Amino acid sequence: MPVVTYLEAIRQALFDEMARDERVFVMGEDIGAYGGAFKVTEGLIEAYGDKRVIDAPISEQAIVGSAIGASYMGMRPVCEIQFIDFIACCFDMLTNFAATSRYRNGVGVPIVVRGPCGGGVGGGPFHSLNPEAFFLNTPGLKMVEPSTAYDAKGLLKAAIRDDDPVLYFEHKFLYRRIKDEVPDDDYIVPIGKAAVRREGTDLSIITFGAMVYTALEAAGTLAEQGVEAEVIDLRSLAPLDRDTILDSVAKTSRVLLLHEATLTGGIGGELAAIIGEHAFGYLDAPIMRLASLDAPVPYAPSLETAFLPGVTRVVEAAKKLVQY
Amino acid sequence: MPVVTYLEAIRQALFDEMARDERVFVMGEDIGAYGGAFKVTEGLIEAYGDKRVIDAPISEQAIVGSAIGASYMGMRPVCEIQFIDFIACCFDMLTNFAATSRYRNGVGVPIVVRGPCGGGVGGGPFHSLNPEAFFLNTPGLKMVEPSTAYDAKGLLKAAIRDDDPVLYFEHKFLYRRIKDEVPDDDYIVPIGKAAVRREGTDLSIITFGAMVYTALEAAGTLAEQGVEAEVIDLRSLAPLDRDTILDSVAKTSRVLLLHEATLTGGIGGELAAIIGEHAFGYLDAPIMRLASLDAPVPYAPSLETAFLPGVTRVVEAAKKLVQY
Amino acid sequence: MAKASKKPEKASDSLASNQLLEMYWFGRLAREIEERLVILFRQSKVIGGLYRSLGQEGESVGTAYALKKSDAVLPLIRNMGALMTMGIRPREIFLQYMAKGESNTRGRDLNIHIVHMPAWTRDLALTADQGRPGVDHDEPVVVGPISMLGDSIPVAAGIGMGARMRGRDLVSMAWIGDGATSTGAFHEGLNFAAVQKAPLVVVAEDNKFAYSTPISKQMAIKRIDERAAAYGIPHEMVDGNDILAVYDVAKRMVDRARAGEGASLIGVDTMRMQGHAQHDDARYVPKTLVEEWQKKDPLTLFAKTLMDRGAANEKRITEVDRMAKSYAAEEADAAEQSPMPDPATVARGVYAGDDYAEPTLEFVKSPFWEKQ
Amino acid sequence: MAKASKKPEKASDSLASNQLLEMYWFGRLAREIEERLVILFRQSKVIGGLYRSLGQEGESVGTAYALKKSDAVLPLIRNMGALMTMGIRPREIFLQYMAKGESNTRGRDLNIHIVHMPAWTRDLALTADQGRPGVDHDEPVVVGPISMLGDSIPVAAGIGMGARMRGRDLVSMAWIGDGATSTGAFHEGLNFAAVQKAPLVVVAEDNKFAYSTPISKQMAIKRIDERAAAYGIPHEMVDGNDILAVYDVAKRMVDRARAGEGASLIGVDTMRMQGHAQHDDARYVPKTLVEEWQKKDPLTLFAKTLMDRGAANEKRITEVDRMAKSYAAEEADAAEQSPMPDPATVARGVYAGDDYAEPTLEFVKSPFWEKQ
Ligand SMILES: Cc1ncc(C[n+]2csc(CCOP(=O)(O)OP(=O)(O)O)c2C)c(N)n1
Ligand SMILES: Cc1ncc(C[n+]2csc(CCOP(=O)(O)OP(=O)(O)O)c2C)c(N)n1
Ligand SMILES: [Mg+2]
Ligand SMILES: [Mg+2]
Repeated sequence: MPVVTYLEAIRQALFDEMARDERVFVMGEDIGAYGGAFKVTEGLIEAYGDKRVIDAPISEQAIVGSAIGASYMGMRPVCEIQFIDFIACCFDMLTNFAATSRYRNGVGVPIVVRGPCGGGVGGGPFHSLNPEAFFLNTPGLKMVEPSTAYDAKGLLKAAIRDDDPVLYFEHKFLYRRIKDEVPDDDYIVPIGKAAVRREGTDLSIITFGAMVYTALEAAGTLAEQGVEAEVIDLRSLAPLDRDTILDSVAKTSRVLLLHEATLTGGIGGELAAIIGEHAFGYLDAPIMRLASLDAPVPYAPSLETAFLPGVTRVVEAAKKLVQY
Repeated sequence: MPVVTYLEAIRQALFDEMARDERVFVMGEDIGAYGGAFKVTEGLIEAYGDKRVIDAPISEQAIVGSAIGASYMGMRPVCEIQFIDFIACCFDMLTNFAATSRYRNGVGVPIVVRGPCGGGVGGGPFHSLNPEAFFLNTPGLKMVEPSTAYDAKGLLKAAIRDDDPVLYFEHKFLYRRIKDEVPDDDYIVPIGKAAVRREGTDLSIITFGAMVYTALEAAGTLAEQGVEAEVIDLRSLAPLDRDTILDSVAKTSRVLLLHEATLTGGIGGELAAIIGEHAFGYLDAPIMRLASLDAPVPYAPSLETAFLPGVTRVVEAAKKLVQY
Repeated sequence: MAKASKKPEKASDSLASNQLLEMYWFGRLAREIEERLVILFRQSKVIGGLYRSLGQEGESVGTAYALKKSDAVLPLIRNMGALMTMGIRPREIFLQYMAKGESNTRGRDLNIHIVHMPAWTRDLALTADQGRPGVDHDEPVVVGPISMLGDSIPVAAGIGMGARMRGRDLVSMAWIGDGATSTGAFHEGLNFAAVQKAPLVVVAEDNKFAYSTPISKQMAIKRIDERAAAYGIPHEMVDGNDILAVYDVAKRMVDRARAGEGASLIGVDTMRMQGHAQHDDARYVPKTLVEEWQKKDPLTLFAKTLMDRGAANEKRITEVDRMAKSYAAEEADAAEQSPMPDPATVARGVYAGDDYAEPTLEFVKSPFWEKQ
Repeated sequence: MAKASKKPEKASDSLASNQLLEMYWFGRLAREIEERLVILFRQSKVIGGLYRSLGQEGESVGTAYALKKSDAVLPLIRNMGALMTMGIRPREIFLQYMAKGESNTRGRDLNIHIVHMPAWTRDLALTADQGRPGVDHDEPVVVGPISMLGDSIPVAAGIGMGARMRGRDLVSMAWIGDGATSTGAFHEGLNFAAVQKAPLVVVAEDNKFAYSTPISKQMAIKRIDERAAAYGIPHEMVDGNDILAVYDVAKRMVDRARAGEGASLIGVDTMRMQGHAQHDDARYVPKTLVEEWQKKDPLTLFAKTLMDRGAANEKRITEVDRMAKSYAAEEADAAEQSPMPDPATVARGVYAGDDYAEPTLEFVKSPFWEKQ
């Protein structure tokens, strides 16, 4: 199987889905001739023309709003938000218009809104966001975030074919750093299914996105010290895969929740609540959360490193947990 | 002490603070001659003139953005969002500009953004929102929601005097239904302090806003059946009052988290995580959450009643909890 | 340049008598429905507030009448006339206002958030490989709005763009209040539509107030159509209470949109003749302003035009008025019989695969309708 | 009407030689700073991307020079010239670009997000009962922007409104790219400013591209200043590479703002002479366009004006150029010595009461400055 980058896998999904379904089109800032700020859409306009690859003005509300309208006409728009941070500018359109349409009207909004999220690249407070918790309290939206190239392609294809609005967060740190085997043949990774990235018996590290690699590295270190950590990659943030989560907790009885967004109000809360309510009997220790510090994402590398939850902190937390 | 409504208490706070500090001014849609959609600002323009009571166009981004600018010039703006649902339209301005300014620059943004939240009045999907979870993952913001007239006045005064941006959610169901003793003299209710509304030993119901009354009613019913519920009114949602919360859990060992926003991704998750991590040793039962169903707020009264977490469901959940 | 020797031709000149009567019917029906709603409101049968279009029925009908029945509309809270013109059945309005389970939003959305998506939009959505659907469906798309003002403009632009991508002959028309033109969504949506030459006509209604806010506190321009000057699209101002004048401008704008010439904006000069909603006594509105506009009631003026043009005599008009009143009453009565939504359904249909109920589809033709 | 017998007086006619030289200095300094930044960028000492204003220095200087030193500015990514004009010390720029702990954002905000709040704003914020502060502070307000384009316009409006409420003589000036005028925030902010007659001047820069997007895909108007037609405020288009022409328009707009006549917009016609940032080779820009604008370099043109007006000879200009270059180099070197932020501070100062460090305040005057 060909080995491709995470970024290339996303690009392939767009190419494939546009070939497969003439209703799919893409819209966003600088995605045409320029190929997008990160070159995710490179070559698309040459292949599919400017009627299906639309360079938009700097108007996130218009991009998402017109995507909703086009979806009402049977199209399947894929919107690029140049940096996912700017999704704040169309928060209203997503949470109020897109998310509620099916419930109110029976009229679905099959759009995908995708964009680069996450830190670790010196992007500072407005180019590093992990916005999942902003949207978690809005029924009607789905959210996914792949950590591998395989999932990046398969989840994007699933998102495009989904009949509901899907937010697709791609972690920019992984774009060119992560490579793995990605089939040329058509496949999807279903929304709503987590993956066990490493099996273990002593604790479960539940995470997603770039933090999967932090967790795996920490798990390696822990193994050397005799602690076997299971690493769960959520992949789908809404809906969450309760079965995989609870199965893992039943097995390990200890939970470390790890995410890159800041701690307070992050998705870790939701996970803690689900586990605390539905796996209470299995827990041998408090559920621990580890996340970025409660501050905007700082710019200076010295600060950002201190801000993000790194391997050392994961290892420490895990050890505390198994010693409880 | 005079007995006044929740709404009147808010109005008094605005009057008082404008008298006290010439830097305080209010801005919003229809707040001048009309006195606001709910008449919260009635009489203000007559007392303070249209330079300090500014009727704005339908432009939530402009209202909050210009408040930020004015605060940089030493003013203390209080913005009214006609229905808090429309805060989605200035989500970016709040989370990106207002919340981060102090951290980035050392320049604080002492603004208050207030508006009517909550359901139970047939407002439908866009006039019933409880948006606290949207903002909980943004460091730099504070959030409060009073349940009594006393707190409504005291918290608003505290919010106006606070040097950071405060979101002040007033529950529209309580506006004219709730009345209590409110001093004429100056006082504040400090941000960050919860209140114990009823003492109990068998379980803690942790809640806020209009749900405080649901909880109290349920506690009454439970008491008749021999179950003593403690009812905590959070009042401040960011920051949360960990001490009061954890003290109560230490006492009762059983927790029911109750909020009016929908379940998944709601503030209950954050509470569950804090309690699960820091009071694990005290827990005798799973932490339970009760909230509105995961759907947009429906319009028809028959639906809304089924949607909201009512007294019956609270009583049932509490009984399950004490029987665990 | 020599002076033009004859008046420019107006589209309204070639409207047949039955068409003129039909337009009158739509306007009158809109008013009668709202009158009926006031009664229901007083009986506490309407859920929530009641927002009326009294005095603005003319612009709604005149603009919508320039559309084909297969076009798309995005009405707001004062476009009952447009809804009638597009063929929404009055019963649906009443069902919706009373939050009934058989309404198209099944009692879930606000009373004025009327939606009506014809079956063909569902076909489009469901079948990937069906090729381009035909254009012979005689059913409009009525997009259910949300409360956040301005948001319908980007959506309307997308409707136009999407329909064009699907090869459909469709023009999208969106109404918007003076106040709502101050929103960012309006700006972003209309700018994008202009650049994309989307088949979109925006009708910006200067009805002098946004809730209690006079237009002078909303914008510093005097003519609302100048909002469009920032987008490089044609814009015109028209007397909103002169139905045929409205129709003429709308026809031009709709035709150019259909011909691929892109978006435009019509500014209508009209007046909200009651408070923002029934709870609002509109104390802030100068009496003289109301009196002035009372003389310009669009339906009264149009009745006169009908008679002038020999399309109807007074008797016929009285007859039509009575028809409208009793039709509204019948439809209201029928709607009242409908059950409230079943609480057991409350959490259903948030995501696909759990769509427990398809909306009822039922467009109606006016009694004056002939294949035109 | 009789023909005007003499040319209208221009504000730039009465600029003294030292003022002209000062303007040149600001422009040249801006360019030299950026040249130095390119070197630092290549050495990987700049954190993040590097966005330049090459070719746009003229409009930044010409507009900002129309302000008083005590006014407020909200620059964006291509307004290094405005920052120099307002008295920001080059060292602060370099500190910020290298994310140093002594920068005004203490390494926390993006490199181009320069902020500088004079002590008097802090006084305003802290003292409730101090009465109205005086207006004799000779320090500008430089608002730290955020990345979300457009957001600075409502904030700029609020700065103007807030200052007016505090009884301060202050005009607020905000720059914005062609692309950023498509945002909802721009629309809402400028409309509100227009209604409120806020002392605000917006400078809309048509530099032909927004990242890779040509202006034709951004808006359907040909003249960017027409964006303001929707708000009922004065707007003018000016050749952005003619510093004095820019100054003349800006002076008019600033004066009227100061006189209480409200907001306005200046459209500047200019060209971004490199890619969006250093990583962008700007392949999408037609060669001929670049060549055409190369002939119109604002600093080259202005040097000629200086000589024509006898404000400087060639030797003096070369000298100034050299001064600027070495000043930039010195300041960069000094900044390089500064330590990186202490990781222990990372979570501090999110809320009041934990403000561990006050920003360093240090405005500078140009070497050509005399009390004017
Ligand atoms: C974004 C947003 N802000 C505020 C409101 C509250 N609101 C509802 S209707 C209205 C006035 C609308 O005025 P206008 O657009 O002129 O329409 P009209 O009622 O005059 O037809 C307001 C402020 C809203 N619906 N959406
Ligand atoms: C709301 C928002 N969307 C997208 C971006 C990403 N972005 C940064 S700069 C830029 C182009 C800006 O173009 P323009 O406004 O013309 O300014 P210029 O760079 O030409 O000076 C874009 C799209 C952003 N910063 N903010
Ligand atoms: Mg209006
Ligand atoms: Mg530009």
